[in-house]
Amino acid sequence: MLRYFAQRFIFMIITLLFVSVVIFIVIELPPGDYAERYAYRKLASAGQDVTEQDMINVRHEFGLDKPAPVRYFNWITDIILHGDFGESFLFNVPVRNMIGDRIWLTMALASTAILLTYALAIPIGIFSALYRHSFGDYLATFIGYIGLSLPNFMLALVLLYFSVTVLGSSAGGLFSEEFAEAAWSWPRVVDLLEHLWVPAVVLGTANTAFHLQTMRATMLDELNQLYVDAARARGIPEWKVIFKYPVRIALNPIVSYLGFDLGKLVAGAPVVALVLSLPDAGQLLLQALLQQDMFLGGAILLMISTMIVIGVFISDLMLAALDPRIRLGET
Amino acid sequence: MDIGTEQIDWDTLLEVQDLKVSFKTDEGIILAVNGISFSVQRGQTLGIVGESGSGKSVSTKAIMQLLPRTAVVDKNSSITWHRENGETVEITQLKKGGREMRRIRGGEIGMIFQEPMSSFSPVHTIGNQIIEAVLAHRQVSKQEAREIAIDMLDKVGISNPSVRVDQYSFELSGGMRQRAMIAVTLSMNPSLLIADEPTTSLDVTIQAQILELMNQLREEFNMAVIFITHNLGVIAQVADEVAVMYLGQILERGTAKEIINQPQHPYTQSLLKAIPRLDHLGKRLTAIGGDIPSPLERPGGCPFHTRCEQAISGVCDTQIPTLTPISNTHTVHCFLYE
Amino acid sequence: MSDILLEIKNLKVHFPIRSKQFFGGSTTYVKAVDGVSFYIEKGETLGLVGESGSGKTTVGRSILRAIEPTEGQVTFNVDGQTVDLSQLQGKELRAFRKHMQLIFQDPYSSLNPRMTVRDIIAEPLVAIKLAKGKEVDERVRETAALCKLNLEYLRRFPHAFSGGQRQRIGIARALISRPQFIICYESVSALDVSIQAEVLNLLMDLQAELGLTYLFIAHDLSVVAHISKRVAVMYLGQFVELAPTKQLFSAPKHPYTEALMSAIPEVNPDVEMVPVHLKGEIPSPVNPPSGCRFHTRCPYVEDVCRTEMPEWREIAEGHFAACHFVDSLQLKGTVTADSIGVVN
Amino acid sequence: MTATTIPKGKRTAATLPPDEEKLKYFTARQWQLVWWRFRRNRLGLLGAGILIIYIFVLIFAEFLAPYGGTTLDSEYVLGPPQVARFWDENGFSLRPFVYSVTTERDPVTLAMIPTIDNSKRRYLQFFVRTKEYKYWNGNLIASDLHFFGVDEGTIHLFGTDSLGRDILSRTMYATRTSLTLGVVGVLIAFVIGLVMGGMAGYLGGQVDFFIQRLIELIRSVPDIPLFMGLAAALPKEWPPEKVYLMITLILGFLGWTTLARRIRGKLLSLRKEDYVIAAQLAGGSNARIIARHMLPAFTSYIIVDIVVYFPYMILAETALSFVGLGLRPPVISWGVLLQGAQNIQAIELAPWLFIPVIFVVFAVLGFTFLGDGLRDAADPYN
Repeated sequence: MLRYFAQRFIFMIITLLFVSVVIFIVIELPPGDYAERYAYRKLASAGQDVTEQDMINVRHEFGLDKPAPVRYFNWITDIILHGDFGESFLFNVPVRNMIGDRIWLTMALASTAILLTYALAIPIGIFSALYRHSFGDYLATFIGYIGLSLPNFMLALVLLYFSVTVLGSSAGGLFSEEFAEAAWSWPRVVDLLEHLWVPAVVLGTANTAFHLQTMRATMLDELNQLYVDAARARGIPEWKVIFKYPVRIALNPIVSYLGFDLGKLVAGAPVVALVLSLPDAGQLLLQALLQQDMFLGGAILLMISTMIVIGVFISDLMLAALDPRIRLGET
Repeated sequence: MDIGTEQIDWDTLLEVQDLKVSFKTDEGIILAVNGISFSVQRGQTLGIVGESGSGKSVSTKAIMQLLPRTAVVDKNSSITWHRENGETVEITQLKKGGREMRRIRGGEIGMIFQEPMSSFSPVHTIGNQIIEAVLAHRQVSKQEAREIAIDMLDKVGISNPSVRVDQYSFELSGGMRQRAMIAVTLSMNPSLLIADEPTTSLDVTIQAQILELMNQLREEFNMAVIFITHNLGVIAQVADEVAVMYLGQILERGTAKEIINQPQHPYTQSLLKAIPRLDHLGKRLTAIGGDIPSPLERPGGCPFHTRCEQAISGVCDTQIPTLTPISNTHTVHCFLYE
Repeated sequence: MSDILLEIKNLKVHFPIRSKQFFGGSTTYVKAVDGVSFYIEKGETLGLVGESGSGKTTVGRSILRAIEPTEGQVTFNVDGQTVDLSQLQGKELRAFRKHMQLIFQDPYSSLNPRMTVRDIIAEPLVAIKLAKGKEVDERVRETAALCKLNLEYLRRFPHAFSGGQRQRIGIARALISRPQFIICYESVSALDVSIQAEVLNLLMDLQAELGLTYLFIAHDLSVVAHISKRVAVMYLGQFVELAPTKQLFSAPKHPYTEALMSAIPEVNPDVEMVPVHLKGEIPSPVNPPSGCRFHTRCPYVEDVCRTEMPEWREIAEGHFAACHFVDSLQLKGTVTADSIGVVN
Repeated sequence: MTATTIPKGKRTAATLPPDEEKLKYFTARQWQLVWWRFRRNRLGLLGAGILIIYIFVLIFAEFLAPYGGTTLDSEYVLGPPQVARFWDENGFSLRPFVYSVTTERDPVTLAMIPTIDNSKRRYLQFFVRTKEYKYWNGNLIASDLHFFGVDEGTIHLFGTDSLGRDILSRTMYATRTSLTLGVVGVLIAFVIGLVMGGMAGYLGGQVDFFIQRLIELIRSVPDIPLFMGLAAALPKEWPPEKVYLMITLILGFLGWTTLARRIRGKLLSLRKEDYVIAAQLAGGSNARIIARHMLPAFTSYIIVDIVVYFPYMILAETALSFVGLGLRPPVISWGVLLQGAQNIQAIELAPWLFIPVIFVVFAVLGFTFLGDGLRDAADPYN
């Protein structure tokens, strides 16, 4: 077990390194470098001409005249040691200040979506498998198909339309007006929860459909296993047979998917943020990317990726806790 | 059935009358078991021998009501279970997962399967599954149930039972797993044990140990056993009485000695001539011609007539032979004896 | 002594097991076959028995070089020449395959479902270009007839057939290149009892007709005894005993052979099975026991068994065994000498 | 083992009663068997049907679309869909017609307001010769034949957008862009997957170990956010074709690990198949074994994987373009079309701007149904 833990931990560190390198490359990819923009913004806005010498000065100041590996090293050590992600060229403030709560809002959104996914997919999947070929099963399968094929921004727009026309209030945003700029307080949390469900539904639908299908398929496999009949032959009540054995085992793949779930949800966040005008990291990321504010975009990508990688690590550990075959190194 | 009138000193535990089971499939209806009757006496072992598609497993699953949903048990079939206290239960009338059926499953009739590996849940310890079984049928505390579990593991010859009880099935070897499965079943103290090819997936030396263990436990617990196998050697070693099945029907029944030493039905006879036997080495085997018919193309009349060298045309292919007694304990379904 | 077709000397097959770690980790070896030597005479059937994990499968496959042996020599005497199989590579090896074939265990998975019976049977001919055009068809028909296959079946696909018929197709494929040596690996154990006899008879008829040599590997001792002239017993990667069938079954010289045979349930309700009790479990082939590999379970174990590996030696003509106490132990066979007829 | 039901692999033709039927089954090739099984799957057939329509649109977009993708109709700006009808209060007509539209400038806002004139019918005509187009952007065929049009004025069955462009025509051109992008993307993913998975599965050993670790690493990197980053890093001043190419590449890279894993797994299991070993023991060369025994066995699985992979491609392109990180106008794709409908006002004012989304949904459904149907039929021997 300890060995497994160590193995997964080392793998997580390697992955994080890999991710940070890729993000660094993404940051440096757009033509022109930070210095140019910085110089133009600072000097040109002050009405001065930008000279070659200015550029060189700025480059030197930011260490941009050093080779790429050194630049990467400086970038990453600044982040790790000082939490310094650089400066947003779009907003002219340190990236750190820009992100603030937003990343936590995104995480809250993703967690709600995941909880929603589990709450729907697991019981419906079990039901579908137990009552295979029933009307309910077909209905679940149908909804699953639709859920997988509807682009989530479309779903967001439909829900928005619905809430405006039927409920008479906009489902957009994450807070009511009075809480939008307020400090954190209990009523603000409640307000957030009230707003969270719409984006959570939008984000979670495709994933719910996916897990529903997985759950149904694994349940069908597991129900045919001999140990289910063996438990029945011991005179165990049917509900207990189902929930103690096949359901329990069918949960394993769902748990092992936790990290990937996070990834999928976070990936969908910018799109949904755009439609529902959510003040979260997804929206900021999109803005940054659209304006090629790469330091800001890169910082958000790095944070999000780190959380996903940690999510993968946690789901690996949870899976080991759930499945003795992995814990004891059988497979 | 007049069989068993001479054996009145044994009380009958289970009586199966005219059991018919069919399956609905995409290709049509498969008649897996076609009207079989047998009974099991306390303390006796009934061996059911048959090749693939003979319906031997299906019939025992019907007793436990473990058939899949696609299976249909004929209305006229009857499976009667006699409790120790003299009560009689008609199993076919019971609700599948109902309280009465659950009392019988495990508590009165235990079952072990061919694949000991897949008979255990891979994510629960062996002990967990034994304790669950004990608690379902006996009024004991959890702690007591655990002690029973350890005791049972010890009884079936698993060394270091207090450690093994907390292990998972994949941590045990094949033979040990089958021992553990026997321990689970016996911990509920059933009066009938159904063993469905329990040694087929095991090596010979392990098979011998398991057979020995089962014999010994049967005596100790005074259990009846239904032992399903395709291996005539195993049948000869474990069974008191033998039923030979082919394509869903019992063709011949008798004591193990009768069936092996004086087989009457042409199928039993050819089966015995077709297997290599250490005491008959060097003799050329006599093969049974043809193939086992597909379950979807079950022949009419006697099911064996398509491969039987002594088949009487116009009789065997049209009529189903009735039961003909050969001795008090020996019966056969064959026109040669009618 | 008749001609020797095949000689195996000190065959070893060790499989590396790499741990699934991200970083290397140490490599350990499964010693599946660990120093096995024997020969097979032309036209005979040598039976090879052993329980799961004994290495019998690996012996068969490494002789055919389906698995590369780690060490050892396999020599073939064919057409008056002696060929060291381990020296053959690439094209030479492929061309040599016409002399040796395998009949598989599972009649379902061993036939390519996407090929017609004709193409399946013809495969060895076509693969090493032994025949072309019409000649292929001719030889397929000839071989199919030899295996009592209906010629109309040739254009069908395997999904049209039952287990017994499929096994005949597999046999025809093995025979088409007219090999001298065939390994039958559990070739009848997947078949129903009533079908098994037919295939066993066919194998024996073909042997008589074509002068084939078989290595018959199986776990069912009765079947092996029935078809083999001599039988070898394997335990944990090594041979423990090899003797003419009659001798082995009536007067075994190795305690493991005795235990193995005592465990066969005989088809005779009058003879009660009295199996020899073996202690514990079969040890792991990764770390086999020191000395005699059977010592951890042997009922007759002495101190010397734990430290010294017994020598594999011929104790009577054609009777080999590896036990320190070959001469002193009085072991019981399952049958009396005179109840065994002559098979081959 | 006693079988309670017949395992499918052992299924004989007993189910086809007459002998000829049996013989037909006995001598049926793999694709024949696959087809027999597939055609019993209604959803699968439906999926195939939907996709055939799409392919038709993809190939004949110029002919089917009444107007060009960028043709402006200043007479009918942000106009609602016109309904083709056969009758109204003025009676029945065998030939479908729409009403004609007149446009007037609002004196206050100066916007052009279309009004529908119920009294004037504009009859639909088929195979009309109107505007000339050069086929498939090239100079292969030039023609002015269109599938339909009206005798006078214009027809916009799906309405028009804020510039007065015909949404039906644009949807048809978008179908071409989005589907070809999907095809190329899937092909890229497939080729990389095949090479990497093939090497890992066939060579095994160190190569396999290395590729597997690489895949594991890449898979644990959250892909879509990173690809968004990559897409964002594309220079704004690039021409549309170059952006198209890069987006395709990026999307292609998105999926190769999944395909590589599947191919590796299939190859590994095939390598252990008895019949492949039999072919080796028969003396077959590596090339022969791969071509004759392994490829035919896994083609059907790979086809399924590819079909199933399309929806991810399509949805990814749509989402990327929708937020403005993917394809950009003047390229017409489903995602680009939907850009015009990013907010609630659009839904309220001009819901017909969302018609293209129906095409996205049906394309995804089509691929999913076909994929599921093929998956069930792909292995007729199990």
